[in-house]
Formats: sequence, structure tokens, C-alpha cells
Amino acid sequence: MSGDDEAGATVRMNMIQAINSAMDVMMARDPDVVVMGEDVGYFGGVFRATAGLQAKFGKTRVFDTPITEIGIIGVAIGMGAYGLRPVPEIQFADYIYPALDQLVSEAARLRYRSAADFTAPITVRSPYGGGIFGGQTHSQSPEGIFTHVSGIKTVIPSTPYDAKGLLISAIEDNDPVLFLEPKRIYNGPFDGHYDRPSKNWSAHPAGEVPEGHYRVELGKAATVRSGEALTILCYGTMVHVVSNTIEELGIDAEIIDLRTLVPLDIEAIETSVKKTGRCMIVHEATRTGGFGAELSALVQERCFYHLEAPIERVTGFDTPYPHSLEWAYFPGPVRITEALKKLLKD
Amino acid sequence: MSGDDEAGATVRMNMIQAINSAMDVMMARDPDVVVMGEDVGYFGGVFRATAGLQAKFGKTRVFDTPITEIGIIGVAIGMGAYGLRPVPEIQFADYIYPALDQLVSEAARLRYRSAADFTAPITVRSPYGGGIFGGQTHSQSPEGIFTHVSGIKTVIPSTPYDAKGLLISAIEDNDPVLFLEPKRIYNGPFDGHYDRPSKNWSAHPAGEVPEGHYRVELGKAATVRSGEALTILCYGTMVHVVSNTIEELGIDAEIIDLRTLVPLDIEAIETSVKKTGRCMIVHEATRTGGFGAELSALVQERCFYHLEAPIERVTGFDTPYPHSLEWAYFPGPVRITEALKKLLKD
Amino acid sequence: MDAPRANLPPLSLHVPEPKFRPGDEADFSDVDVPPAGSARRPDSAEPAANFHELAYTLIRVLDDAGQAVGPWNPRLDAQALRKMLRSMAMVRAFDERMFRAQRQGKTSFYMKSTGEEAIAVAATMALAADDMCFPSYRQQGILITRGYPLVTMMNQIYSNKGDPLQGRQLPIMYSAKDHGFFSISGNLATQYPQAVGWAMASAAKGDTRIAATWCGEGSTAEGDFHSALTFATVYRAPVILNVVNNQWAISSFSGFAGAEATTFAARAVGYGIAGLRVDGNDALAVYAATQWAAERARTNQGPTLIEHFTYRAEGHSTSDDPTAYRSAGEPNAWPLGDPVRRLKEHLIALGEWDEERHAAQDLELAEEVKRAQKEAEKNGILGHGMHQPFETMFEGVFEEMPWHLKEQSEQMIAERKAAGI
Amino acid sequence: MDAPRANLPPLSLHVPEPKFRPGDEADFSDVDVPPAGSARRPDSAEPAANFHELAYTLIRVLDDAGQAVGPWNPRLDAQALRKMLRSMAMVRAFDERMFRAQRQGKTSFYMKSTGEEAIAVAATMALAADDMCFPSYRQQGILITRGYPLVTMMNQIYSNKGDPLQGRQLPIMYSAKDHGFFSISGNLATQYPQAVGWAMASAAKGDTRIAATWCGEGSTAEGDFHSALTFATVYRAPVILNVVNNQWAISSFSGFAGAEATTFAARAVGYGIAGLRVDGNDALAVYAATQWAAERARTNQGPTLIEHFTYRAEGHSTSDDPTAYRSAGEPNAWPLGDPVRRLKEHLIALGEWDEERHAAQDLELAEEVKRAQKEAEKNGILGHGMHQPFETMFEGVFEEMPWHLKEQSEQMIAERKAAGI
Ligand SMILES: Cc1ncc(C[n+]2csc(CCOP(=O)(O)OP(=O)(O)O)c2C)c(N)n1
Ligand SMILES: Cc1ncc(C[n+]2csc(CCOP(=O)(O)OP(=O)(O)O)c2C)c(N)n1
Ligand SMILES: [Mg+2]
Ligand SMILES: [Mg+2]
Repeated sequence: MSGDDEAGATVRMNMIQAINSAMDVMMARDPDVVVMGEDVGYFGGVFRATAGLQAKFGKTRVFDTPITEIGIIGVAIGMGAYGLRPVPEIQFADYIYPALDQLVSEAARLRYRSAADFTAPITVRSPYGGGIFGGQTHSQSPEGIFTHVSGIKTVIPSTPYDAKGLLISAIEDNDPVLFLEPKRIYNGPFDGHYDRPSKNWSAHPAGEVPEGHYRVELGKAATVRSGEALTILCYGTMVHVVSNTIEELGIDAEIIDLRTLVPLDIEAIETSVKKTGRCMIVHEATRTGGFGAELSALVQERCFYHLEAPIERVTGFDTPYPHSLEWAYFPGPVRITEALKKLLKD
Repeated sequence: MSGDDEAGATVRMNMIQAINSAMDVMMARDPDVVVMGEDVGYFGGVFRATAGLQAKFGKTRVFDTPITEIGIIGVAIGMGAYGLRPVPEIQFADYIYPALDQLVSEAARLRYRSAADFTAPITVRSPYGGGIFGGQTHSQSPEGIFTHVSGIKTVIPSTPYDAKGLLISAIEDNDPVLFLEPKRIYNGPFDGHYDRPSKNWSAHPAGEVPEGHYRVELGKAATVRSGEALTILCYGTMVHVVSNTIEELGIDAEIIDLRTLVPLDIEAIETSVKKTGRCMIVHEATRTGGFGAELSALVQERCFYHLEAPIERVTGFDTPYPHSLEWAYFPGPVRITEALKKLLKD
Repeated sequence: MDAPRANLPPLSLHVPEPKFRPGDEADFSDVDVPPAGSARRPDSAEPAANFHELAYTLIRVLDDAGQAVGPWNPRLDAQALRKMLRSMAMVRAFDERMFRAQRQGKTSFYMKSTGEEAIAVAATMALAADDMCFPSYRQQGILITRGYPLVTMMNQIYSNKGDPLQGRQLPIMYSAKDHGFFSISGNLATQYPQAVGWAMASAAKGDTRIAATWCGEGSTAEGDFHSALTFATVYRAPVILNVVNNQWAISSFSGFAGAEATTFAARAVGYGIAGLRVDGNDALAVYAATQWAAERARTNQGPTLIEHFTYRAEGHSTSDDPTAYRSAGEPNAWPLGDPVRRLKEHLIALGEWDEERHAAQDLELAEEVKRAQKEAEKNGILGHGMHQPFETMFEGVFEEMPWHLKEQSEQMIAERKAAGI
Repeated sequence: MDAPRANLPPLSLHVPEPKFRPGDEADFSDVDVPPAGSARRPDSAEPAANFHELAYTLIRVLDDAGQAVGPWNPRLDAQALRKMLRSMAMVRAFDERMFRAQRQGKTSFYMKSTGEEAIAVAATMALAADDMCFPSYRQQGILITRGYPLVTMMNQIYSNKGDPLQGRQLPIMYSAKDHGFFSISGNLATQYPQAVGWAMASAAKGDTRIAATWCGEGSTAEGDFHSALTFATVYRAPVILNVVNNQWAISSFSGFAGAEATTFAARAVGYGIAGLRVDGNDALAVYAATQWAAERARTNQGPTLIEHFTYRAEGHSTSDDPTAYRSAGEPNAWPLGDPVRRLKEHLIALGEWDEERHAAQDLELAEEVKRAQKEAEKNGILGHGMHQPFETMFEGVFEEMPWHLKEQSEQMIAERKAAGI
């Protein structure tokens, strides 16, 4: 995966540390990388993802910004046009909407409309998803809005190792990348049982992370588990919820962690579904028009004659994220189990 | 369809006139209806949709606004909270993005988050779609972004009759409605052949529109043509492109004009696809994550055992709308024909 | 990138830095505090262009001796002053208790308004009871001043069975239309254009009610703020636009919102809107400025922007530890003092209050809050089972539930049943 | 809704109305035009707070007799003045021709800048050749001044085979990095924060290049404008923020952007940014203000906002007929005159130009434009087949084409082949 001489020794990291390390490594290698966003400077970010970077690289390379997401992205685009490689943070993905016009009409369109005269090599980091009692405006999963937009890549890691390698690839990429961080698993892989003690990354193999530079290629999925009974497509927090549920139920599922939604690793998906003949899609975002719809459409277009049962979507419900009923909303083990029963029933 | 004593005599209208008439009728009936937007006042809108309304209802009910889509929607929400029923216009759907946060985080969420203490009974009108050489920023079809958002309805008419009846229903609805107007067919039904003389609405039966008040119910599709060979799901301009292509090819298709995307008329879809066993979806928006993906997912979930061939999507390509290659981009007769061949081949 | 031209000095980027960081001694001696009573009070019908200076000074009424002085003195009677003091002290007592409740794991989140109590309470008293408020998350004082039940506030904070918002919202994101309190949003500054829209609607209808809105100085950077001011000036909307400049936005000092270059009241000048800069820890100054702005709005003279200069004495929220980014000494060194103490001393100076009564009132308020808390906890606390029925999750997305939500609701119930939970 | 309270007068909504509508006689005698030379010229290093008055006046250099007067006189030599005049006249000739080309069906869209030529041309001359411009759609004068080939501009307008933007963009939405001209967006004001970001990057890198941006007065209402000014003031970005107040935004007069209450230069005051209000039809005033702002930016004194007060002499675009919403007499009654004529008269007054040479130059420019047009039309006009190859549609969405675009590209080719087209 790594394929890089500069990866160096591996150490234990949680996902926040891995993300921090990716920026640290890239800032040291490339003087054009700058980090910006609300509270990312002296304080190091409300989730501490940028901790220590300002002290190390100085205020002109790591700085706090005014609270205007339009401005954060607009300014980052201008910096990118100058020749820098900005890594703006949007404090919560729920607050990306004010910047949507700059992201969609500008960052995503700049290369095309100028025939590559100007480009926007920016990586927008943002914590997303629920499971932390954040209420409606600290829990959303807006990836489905961006995957519909031509010209922007969407990346979602599920482990510290991938988070660092993917973030490095995203920063090095010459196109705008939306890098969504599943905040529920910043500190440890979440098995979906909110009422059990939480785990940290120390026991997980992908919590072992090289200290130096390595890449995880964008556009490549990971097969988390090989199996024959069905294919499960998932990403982010859901990779762990699905894996754990499958293990508990003892089902021989093939679990694919998409890692990049656009561009998608269609080959991995197609190969797997053609093998298993059944497909389940799991995401936390609301159902209607979520990325699961696209996955379902693609799978049936490409694997129609191999499908033995309808593709199942297990997703967040089509409501805002309800504060107190968070765990009934969350597509956790109960809902995945029921969907599996349905999908495997004949 | 009308079911209303106040519908009155019918006259010939094009779609702009029908939309204008809907606002005119509603403003006369309900003193709380106000119309606002860039250039909608004295001038009557860049497409003339609001022509004559300011002269008739006065400047406090029909007024020009500053050029800030955030403000137009934010102010409309506040007016709605007061008790008015605002009908803001966004000049082109491509310019809706700056207002996305107010639409998604505010209008769509207000009823839920306040447990109906406050609501946002606003109807956002906006011309959308291509086919008029408008380039990338006067041609987009952003419905797929909004259909993913819980709490907002999305309505797209395809005829003058429906446009008026649906717009009246939208204005009377107590939830926020995005009312997207297919600008390519404002003046006449477009058959998809850009190089043939354009038609106007005078020859079309749905160009016959009651002068008074009537409703076309939200959430109900229309069967434009009954048939047995396959089901075609479409809306807006594509209804006419599809109808004409089907007629030219002499295929016995069942054509369903969805009219409302959220809430969707799932019954009409399910019944039809179960009957025909084949399904094609046509829209102008980009393919990945478009509303077609949701339709495809729903159809395969509900009609899996009836499907005789993979569901086909004919959509805009995953690029920005290219100015000079507009007619190669547009999912017109050529692409629909090829997709039909594929879908009907066995 | 080309090399810099040799004959020109290199450019450099200015990145603001607050004066004090952890470990530094806080010294605010350079903060310009004009004497109480020194700002002129124009007629509320005067054109905004005539009093730009009020955007650059501090309107203050209470002097260091606890006297109310100068043209902005609202001359409130003692009863009104005592009500004001009581409401402010109640806000503080409520904040203390709920902060602790969060720490005890009874809910997920809380936000105090310590040091900023005057801004919400005094402004509310200067408004009519049916004027509509569009607050940010730090104006719980509005509800308390208007007599909204403490128990109901707590029910919301606990997301319990008694929560009027049915457990759907983050704690403190109240909504209370019958108390003229608009539903709080998690997204900053969105309420600003909404307030302007409400005010425009009221004006369009020939109503007499006006709107008031609040946002933090950090939030003024959002595009919504600008849209709101633009609409407000264009249509002369009857609205009061409050900017609570408590100098911090989470860990970012006000320099990142533009405070190094000018005041926040000066934003008003840029739009030709009336702008007042007020000592936000002086309840009488806040009252007087709001009263003036309300009069202006009610007589069709249009909007007023009021910057309330204050200091966020505690952390941003229960998720925040301010000693990680600012000097621990700041809250005490802050020269404008504590608004509760200042109003108390004024009442004492007037002979209308004394320390004993104040101490007794504090006890009484603490008791009242505690009683309310017990009452609220009967309805449950967050995560302990006494929540709304699961099906309510699907209600209220739309006025009528469409088929897909009905299906999802049924599915959820069936799945939970199948799983035996 | 409650009934208005009987004891209070009803509110009313103010909706702005321009002074003249179709049929009215236009009379601008109430427009305050201060004498040329009357505005003071502060040192470019002076704090912005010291010269607020410059945001409320009009900086003018050319007087009614065609003389350049006062402290803002840039004292350009005759050669520079003639180049300026030539560029402005070229913009006008180009606009005329391309407008006609659109009317002849050779392209889909065109936008003139008639009456506003000084704003782009003179500003560009006051900037260094490698300073980066972030224009709106009405600053074609930048490209022409910097010697960008007319034929290439026309190729873009025709979306033909020679179009450097490969037919992807609406006509006039040029992009020319090697001429310091940022890709124009269809979405208003988005370039404003981008310009500030570019300038911040230049400063962060210790470069010497600065950025300049332009938007219309109508576009100042967008949230992007506010974000840009906020970032610019916070980081003291080396950027010149131009607001072209041509008094109309399609059919909406500037009152809908807030012009009834104050100037657009006053926006700068609200942020503590240097603000200048300039006679936009006076090329020397535009030059001088830009030069001053550039000096300020280059010496790390931060941003300047310049309002160019001008008049949109023609329709908004080829899609617009202004006689539908404003008095037909406005363009002629407009008191600040025609920028080309005023500069011409200045050169004549200096004895450096005469009517004959001017007429000859106009002919020559018209010829040059015509020649360029012929040349460009060899590459095709819109909709006549000589477009980019179909596959190019899929290129450049990303740096490398992902599989789904490859598939779509192949699909398109196959489908067209199958259909025999
Ligand atoms: C659109 C948006 N962006 C970011 C945030 C995250 N956030 C919550 S509060 C806050 C700071 C606000 O500071 P200020 O406006 O000064 O208000 P204060 O907390 O001081 O009262 C931030 C950045 C948010 N809630 N919404
Ligand atoms: C975000 C956005 N909203 C609306 C429009 C439609 N529109 C194009 S130009 C224009 C008027 C702009 O007026 P102004 O800023 O004064 O510039 P001018 O045309 O006078 O140069 C409008 C409303 C747009 N292009 N982008
Ligand atoms: Mg603050
Ligand atoms: Mg204009």
C-alpha cells in the first residue's frame, strides 16, 4: 500500500494523530502547503487535528480564519490559483453549506472552465457524521451532495493508516478534494454498540501508522474482509459497524471499504458483486438521493444478471439527525442485522 | 385534475404565462402571498414570469431585491415565520448555491427543529436546465442536491397546465417547496431536435389553462402515455423529448411524468414497472448521484422480481454544461434511442 | 512562481495575534473606556450620517460610583431595576446549575452566558413583549426575562419527555414563539436575514411589532450578516441588529473578525445604518440603546446596529477549556466589570437594595433553579430512556408525513421488534 | 397575526424606486459632482481612519475644460495618455463589433462595457503587468490594455476551434493567466474572496505582486463581497477591491444594493479599510486612485476599496433592453460624461492630440477589429460546426480522466456513430 521509501518507522496513532501527521509531513515537504480554518491555529482545532502545526510552521502557514465558510473556501481557491496548496478545514461538515457555491461553482469548475489555465488544488477537511450526540448541526453526512458535483473528489477514510495515506494523496492531488473525517471514529473503531465501552485504535492493525510520507491511492477501495455470501459496500464509521456485526453474526460477507467515493473503484465493486450475487450498501447519510442510491444504480446496471436478490440499502432515515433519538436513527447493528436477514433469506 | 369551482374559463398560455397566472391568482386570493427576487418587480423578471404583478399588487407585495441569494431566502424564511407566504425567485437555478445553507439548514429544518413552533411556507421558483446556449452557469439542473435534503419538496412541471396547478399547490403548501421551471420549454414543448423549428404551446392540449384557481396535487405523477414495452420515468423538458422520440420510433412505452420528485409518486412507478418489466430513467442533470440514481435504486428494490433487463439511465454527462457542445451534452433523441435499443434488445 | 522583483520590498502577511496567551499576565490598560455619560444622545429620528461617532465610542450610563449619568440614562424606576437585576442573577444561577448538570452527565452540552447577562435581559426589557427576537445561543436571558418556565428550558436541555422540541434539538437551542423567541439554529448568523425578513413582513403588514436579533462578533464574518444589513438598509426594516462582541469566538480572538481595524458598530456606518457602540456590561446602557433603537424602528426610521462590548467570562461551551488559548487572568482584568455586580451597586447606591437582600435573592434563585431541575428530571435526562417515543422521529419533517417516512417509521418499529428491543 | 396596537402608528415598508422610469425625463441635477481637484490626497501609508471623507466625495482630476488638476493628477506623459486613449477606444470598437456579431447570430451572448472603459483600462495601466486581476464580466479593457490578442478574445466569444477555453465557457468569460487575468465566473462576486486569497498567498510568499478585483455595485450584496472584505482587513491583504457603480444591475437601480443610504466606498469604512470614491469616467482619477492603492498594497499597508462612480450606458447584455425599465434619456443626461471623450479632450487641451487624429484612430481601430474578426471567423462561429472535437467535453473535469468519464466519452462516440452522426 505504502510503496514509499520515506514512510519511516511505524507508531501507534489514533485517527486525529494520523491526520495531523499527514499535514505535518506534507508541510515539511512542500512549502506551498498551508493550513487554515476556524480555530486551527494556536489552539490546533476543536478536534485537535492541527495541534502543534502553527508552532512548528509559523502563522503564515497555519492560521485561524474569520468565521465565514464562503471566505475560507474562496480564499483557499485564490491561494491555490497563486500556486499554493491550501488545506482548509470546515469545522463541522454541517457548516459546509455556506461555502457550497465556492466549492461547486468555483473549485470544482475552475480547471474545466479555464481549460486548465487555473486550477484549485485544495483539500477541504471536515469532520462529519453522527454518534456523538451532536444534534442536527454536528452530525450530518453531506457526501451525497458533493458526489453529484462534477469536478470534485470525495474521500472518506475509516482507519488511521488510511486517513494519513489518503490525506497525503489528497493534498498532492491537483484537483479539489473533499476529505470527510468520520468523527465518531477519531479515537477508536466504533462497533455500533453505543452502550458498550468504547475502544481505541491501539488494538487495531490499521492504528499502526508510518511516521513519514506514504500514500494511499485515491480511487481504490479496500477489501476489509473477503467472503462469498454477499458484498457489503460501506465507508467511514460504517466499515467498523458492519465488520463487527458480520463477525457477531458469523456471516461470510465480503466487506468493501470504498475509501474514495469519486472517483469510485468500480472494478472492486463489480468483481465482488458478480462473485457473491448479493449486495448491501450501508451509510449514515439520509437515504433518498444518498450515495447509496448511486451505488445501487451502478451495481444493478453492471451486475444485473448476477444479482440473486434486491440490493439492500441501510442508511440514515430521511429526517434531520434527532438529538435524543440518535441511536434509533443511527444505522447500527439492529438495522444491519435485519437487512441481512432479508437479503439472505433465499 | 382541477376539481375546483374557481378554475374559470380556459385560455391558451405558454408556461411563463401559466406561472405568472398562478402567482396572480394566489396574490389575489391571499394577501399574505408576496413575490420577491432579483429584477422581479418593475421589470417583471428576466424571463417575464412576474410581469404585471407589481403594477397590480403594489411594491410591498412584489419587489426587487438586492443580489444576495442568502438574503433572498433568509428574508423569505423570516417573512414566512411572521405569517406571510413568500414566493422568492432565484434568477437561475445555478445561482441557488449561495442560498443553500438557508434552504437546507433553515427552511428545510425549521418545522422539525422547532417541533412546528415555526414553519417556512415558502415557494422558491427558479428556471433550470439547458438547451438555450446558456453555458455552464445558466444551464444546470440541481434537483439532485435538494431531493437528498429532508424537509423540502421538489416540484418540476412539464406543461403550462401543470405549471400553474402545481405552483398554486406549492404556494398553498405549508412546507418549503423548490419549484424548478424547465426554461427550455417556457415557450413551447421541445422535441429534442434543436435543429428543427421550435414549437409553441398553442398546439399542445396542456397549453389550455384555466384562468382561475385550480390545483395539481403535489406528489402525484402523470401518465403521459400508457404502454406495455417499458416504463420511462422523466420530468420537465425531458417529458417532451422522450414522448417525441417514442412516437418517432413507434415504441409502446409507458411514459411517466413525475412532476413532484419529493414526495415521489412511488405507486405510479411501481405499478407501471411491474407491468412493463423494463425501466428507463431520463434526466438532464449529471448522472452520478442524480435523482435518476434514487429512482433506479427504488425501482430495483421494489420491482426486482419483475425486471427483465437492467434499468437504464439516460442523463447529462458528468461534466459541467459545455457551451459550444450543448447538443452533444443534452440527453436528446440520439442517446434515448440508443438506450432504448439496449433496454429492449432481448 | 516568479521570484520577487529585486527593486521592491517583499510583501508580508499580517496574521492577527491576541495580546495575551496562557501564562501571560492580562493587562487591559490600553482599552479605551470613555467616561460614563460622555456620549451624546441624538434624537431617534436623526439621520444615521449625523452620529458616526457613536459607532466608535462606548455608550455608558453607570459610572464607577454606581451612579447613572448622562443623556442615555433611561431613568428606570427601582422596581424595574430590581426586576432587571433579578433576571440577570437568575440567568447566572440557571447557567451554573445547567453547566453542572452537563458535567454530571445529565445532558450532552451546555453554553453559559456569564458576563453577558445584561445584553439579553436589559434589551428584552426595553422591547415590547410581542416584539420578535432572533437570538444566537447565548441569549437565554430573553426567555428568563419574559417569564418562560425554567422547567421547560430544562426539559429542552435534557431532551426529555417534557421537551417541547421533542428531543430533536441540541440542548439550549430553544424555540418559543409564544414568548417571541425564534428557533435557535446551530448554523451561525442565519437568524440575521430571517430577523430582517420578519421585520419587513411586519412593516409590509402595517403591524407595530419590530424584530431584534443577536449574533457574536465572530459570527459577523458570515455572509448572512452582510445580506441582513443590506436588506435592512435597502428596505429600512424595523429591526435591531445586536452584535455581542465578547471578544472571543471559541479560541479565536476578535482580531480574526476584524477588530484590529475598527469597531463592529462601524459595520453599520458602511451601510448607512445607525450604529451604536455600547458598554455591554452596563445594563442601563444596553436598555437605553435598545429603547432608542426600538423607537427609531417603530417610527419607520429603520434599523439600528448595536455593538455590545463585553467579555466572554467563561468557556465557549461545555466542550471548551479557554485556558488552553488565553490568559487565565483575562476575566478578572477585564475593565468593564461584572454586569450583575454593577447593576447591584447602582441599586445599592440608589438606596433601593443592599448586600443582604442580594445574598438572599441569590439563595432564593438557586433554590428556585434547583426545584425546577428536580421537576424537570422527573421527565428524564438525556440518554436515560425517558425520551420521546421513537416514531416521533419521523413526525414534523413535513406537515403531512409522506409515504417514504411512513415506511421508514414502520420499518424501524418492525426492526426493533424483531431485535427484541 | 395580531392586529396592530391601536396606540402605535403602523409600520410601513420602504421599497426603493429609481428617479426615472420609461417616459420620464432624466434630470441628474441633484447628483453632487464636486469640482475636479477638490479631494485631498493623503499619503498612501496614512491610516484609513484618517480619510473617511474620501469615501463620500468624488476624486476627480479632469475638469470641465479638459485640464488635469489637483493633488490626484498623476502627471502622465502624453505617450501614456495616448496609449490609454487608444486602449479605451479599442474597447469600444471591439464592443461595437462583437455586439453586432451576436445580433448577426454568430454567437449566443455578448456584454458591452460602454461608458466604463476608463475603469478597466486606466486601472490596468496603473498596475504592474504581472499583478493579478480578478475581473467581473465587464473588464475586457484589462485584456486589451495588456495586449491580449483580439483574435483570441473573439475565438472565445465564438466558442470556435481557436478558443483557448475549448468552447466550454459562455462568450466573454475569458481566462488568461499569462496576462494576469483570472478565469471569469458566471456567479457574481465569487472572484472577490479569490482575489484576496491570491493576494494573501503573494504576501505569505514575500512576493511583490498584488491582486486587483472588480465587481458591480449590484454584486456587492453577495456574501462573497463581505467575506472578501473581512479577510482583506484581517490579514491586511495586498489587494485592490474595485466596485464599479454603474448604477444599474440588470433592471435594478443601485438603490437595491443600498445606494440610497450611503456610498459603496463607505462599505470600506465599515471594515476599517481605505476607501476611495472616484469619478469612474475620469481616466486620470481612476489611474491615480489605482496607483495610490497599489502603492499602499505594495508597502504592506493593506487593501483599498475603490468605488468607481459611472453609468452603464447600454443594456446589461445582448439579452437586455434597458428602455423597458429606465428613462431613455439617462445615458445622455448623465453628468460625468463619456470617458473616451473626456480623455480625448484632455489630450487635445494639452496640444497632444486633435479631432482628426482621433477620427483616424477610430477608423484604424475599427479596421483592426474587423481584420481580427475575419481571422477569428476562419476558426468558426458558434453553432456552425467548427467546434472542438466532441471528446474534449470530457477532458479537464479532472487532471486525469476517471473511468466514469472515459466510459461516458466512449458511450457518446459509440452512440453518435450508431446514429450515423
Ligand atoms: C456556519 C457555522 N460555522 C461554524 C460554526 C462553529 N462555531 C460554533 S460557535 C462558534 C464561534 C462563534 O463565536 P461568536 O460569534 O463570537 O459568538 P460567541 O460564542 O462568542 O457568543 C463557531 C465557530 C457554526 N456553528 N456555524
Ligand atoms: C450569484 C448570481 N446571482 C445572480 C446572477 C444574475 N445576474 C447576472 S449579472 C446581474 C447584475 C449584476 O449587476 P452589477 O453587479 O451591478 O454589475 P453590472 O452588470 O452593472 O456590471 C445579475 C443579477 C448571477 N450571475 N450570479
Ligand atoms: Mg464572541
Ligand atoms: Mg451595476
